[in-house]
Amino acid sequence: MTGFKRFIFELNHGFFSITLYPMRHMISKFLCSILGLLLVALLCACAAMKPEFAAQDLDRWTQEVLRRSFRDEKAVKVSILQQDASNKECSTAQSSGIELSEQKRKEIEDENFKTVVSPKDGQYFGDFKLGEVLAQDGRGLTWSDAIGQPNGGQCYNCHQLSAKELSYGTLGPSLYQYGKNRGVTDLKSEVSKPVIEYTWAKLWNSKSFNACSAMPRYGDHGILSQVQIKHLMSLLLDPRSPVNQ
Amino acid sequence: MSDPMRIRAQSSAGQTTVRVLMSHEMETGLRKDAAGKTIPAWHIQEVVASLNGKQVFSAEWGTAVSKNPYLQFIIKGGKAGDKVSVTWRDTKGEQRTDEATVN
Amino acid sequence: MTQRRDTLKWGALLPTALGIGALFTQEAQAFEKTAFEAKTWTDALKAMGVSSPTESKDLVLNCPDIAENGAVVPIAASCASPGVKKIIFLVDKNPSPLVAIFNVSEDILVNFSTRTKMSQTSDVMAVAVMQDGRALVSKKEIKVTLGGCGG
Amino acid sequence: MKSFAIAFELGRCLRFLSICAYMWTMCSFVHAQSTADAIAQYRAMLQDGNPADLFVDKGELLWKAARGPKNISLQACDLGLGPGILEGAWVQLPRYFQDTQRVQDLESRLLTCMQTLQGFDASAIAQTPFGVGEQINVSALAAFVSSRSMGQAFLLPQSHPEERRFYELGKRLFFTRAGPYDFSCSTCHAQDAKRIRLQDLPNITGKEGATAGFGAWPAYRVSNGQMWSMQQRLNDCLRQQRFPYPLFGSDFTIALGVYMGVNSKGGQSIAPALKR
Repeated sequence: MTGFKRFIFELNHGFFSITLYPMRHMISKFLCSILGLLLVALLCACAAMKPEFAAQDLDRWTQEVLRRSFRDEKAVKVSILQQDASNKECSTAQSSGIELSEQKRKEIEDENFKTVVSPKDGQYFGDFKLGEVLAQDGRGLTWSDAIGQPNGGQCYNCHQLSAKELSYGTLGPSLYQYGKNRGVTDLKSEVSKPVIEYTWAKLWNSKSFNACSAMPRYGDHGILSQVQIKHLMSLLLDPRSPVNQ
Repeated sequence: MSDPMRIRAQSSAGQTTVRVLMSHEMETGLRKDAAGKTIPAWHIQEVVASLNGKQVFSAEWGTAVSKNPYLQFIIKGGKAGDKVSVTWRDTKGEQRTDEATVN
Repeated sequence: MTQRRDTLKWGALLPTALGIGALFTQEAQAFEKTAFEAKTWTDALKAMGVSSPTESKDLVLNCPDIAENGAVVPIAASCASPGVKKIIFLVDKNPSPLVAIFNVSEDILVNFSTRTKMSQTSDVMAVAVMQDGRALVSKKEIKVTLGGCGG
Repeated sequence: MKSFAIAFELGRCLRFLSICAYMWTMCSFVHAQSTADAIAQYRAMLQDGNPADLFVDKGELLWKAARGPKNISLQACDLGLGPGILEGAWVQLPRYFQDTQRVQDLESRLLTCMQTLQGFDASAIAQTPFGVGEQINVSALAAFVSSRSMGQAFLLPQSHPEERRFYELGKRLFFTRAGPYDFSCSTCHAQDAKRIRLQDLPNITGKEGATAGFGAWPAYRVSNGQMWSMQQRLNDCLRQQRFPYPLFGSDFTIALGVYMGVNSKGGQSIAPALKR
């Protein structure tokens, strides 16, 4: 080995011997800290998976808050905050963002469909003009309503119905030409029967077809009488109704 | 005792725009209270305004001017530092004057 | 901000500082009681000695096409032609159509804004009464919509 | 040849029909658009001269006035940023207060100050109906306090566990369906671009909607000419939701306030605003 080569070797070797040890140390330290970080990350992930408050606790506290935050006023009692199974399931599904299973939805819908009562006299229709009045009327069942006064249908709050009413809501689908679009030209015809029965059931208990429907259960919850629902049936389906013009 | 008015008076290009908000019920005499009794009419009937003490504006109002009335008019002239005062009187004979500085 | 403080300060001082009673004597006698109580807009104008106003483009009525709420409907009128004595606002279908009378002086422009109540969709009118006795009118329909949940 | 002619005629007819349908859709679209424009024009014309300003002035006088059994002003009231600090206090409420050991919103905090500083009976005021007695003053004070944060970004604290717990409770309560109509807050306020009648409904589950819905109150209501605090806004929401009567400053209303306020994070406060 020439002096020069030796020098280079020494240099290299020296370099390694000087640097390798701390490097080894550094690598192990590095690995340690990576492991540490992973551990922390894992803990964090665990913490993220395990929320600060347990779901059962939050559910219990929510019920407590509901119980102590309200009082009776006129006809509106605190007891109406008791949820039935479908309201409970739908509330939880929405707040957690976890959708109801197909099976659960079906169960809720079937339960609700069982409540549908067909008209006593077999007659599904009333007066579409009175139906329009009901559709416009948003009153009923608040603590500021007079007790015993008939409730409105509040349809225009959420749906478009007759073309000339510009002030309609959009939370529900447009019902403009509801009967016409479904091919109803004669209310007495056999062909119209399935649409008529579906519409009656939907008005009676909207959750029969959509477990978490936003629409009130007008018949089942006693919001509207059979006579009132018949007027709404005419408004929706009668070919002479402003809805079908 | 009535609540103060809010008067804003801004001058630009030789004109002073005066915007006034007044605190008043402006009862129409057509409404009923919870017991079903008619609430008697009670509204601002007259409004006058002055620039540096000289009357420049007057108006007569009925029951159809909205509750907590809004009024805007434009004075010819007027400059920063001038005083605009507005006075209203209602059907009960109550009156109120407030003043603002033009800016 | 400073404006408001001024208003507050002066508001508290002024009613006592000025002899306000004198301000209104003239107007109080002139108050158009019959006109404000009239049930049609033509009767209201008649009570003020104004008849058959002619439509004019010089008189500009500025108001929205639709009022989201009839309790507060912005209305404004301005007129470029000289010789205007009064500007009168009316709402055709209100129980009492006369809303307000604005007297024009040499110190102000013919340019007024206020807000009116409307019981239903109706024509709204601004009438300009001229020094020479003529009257101009500008009309516009404002649709009043039903708002809220109706509850 | 004949069948071709029929097909041709049919094609023309269909084309004609589709043009008709297109024009019809365009027509109704233009119609809806012009209604929306007209409403926007109406709102713009009301922007200058919000009567809420009358209540801001009144609230300022009340804040500074020596009142109550102790004849003292509210100027030492701590709204979360220290005694007497108003600027920015509103955009951080509701928050946890050490002295009361409660999460409080603006109105319930004002009641605390009225009781501890001025000697008023807070529970008596809480039981007073809106628009009566000291409740009128509470809404004017709320208008004043909120005006001192106008244009500032919402930044509700979430450092105290109670603040985080109230957020979670508020979220659950927001989605709680009950009552004769099965309504929850979310029935109307959990989707974008929906309306009741002609009223736009803010989607309170997101920043933009939460800011528009939560960040505008206290507000002057055009329809009845009243100044409403958030407590009164929620009271009327719950009335129309067909819920029972919420107690003033109840945990339900405050938890909802935390949920809406935290969702508004970064949005600008426009309170006290002008509302329908």
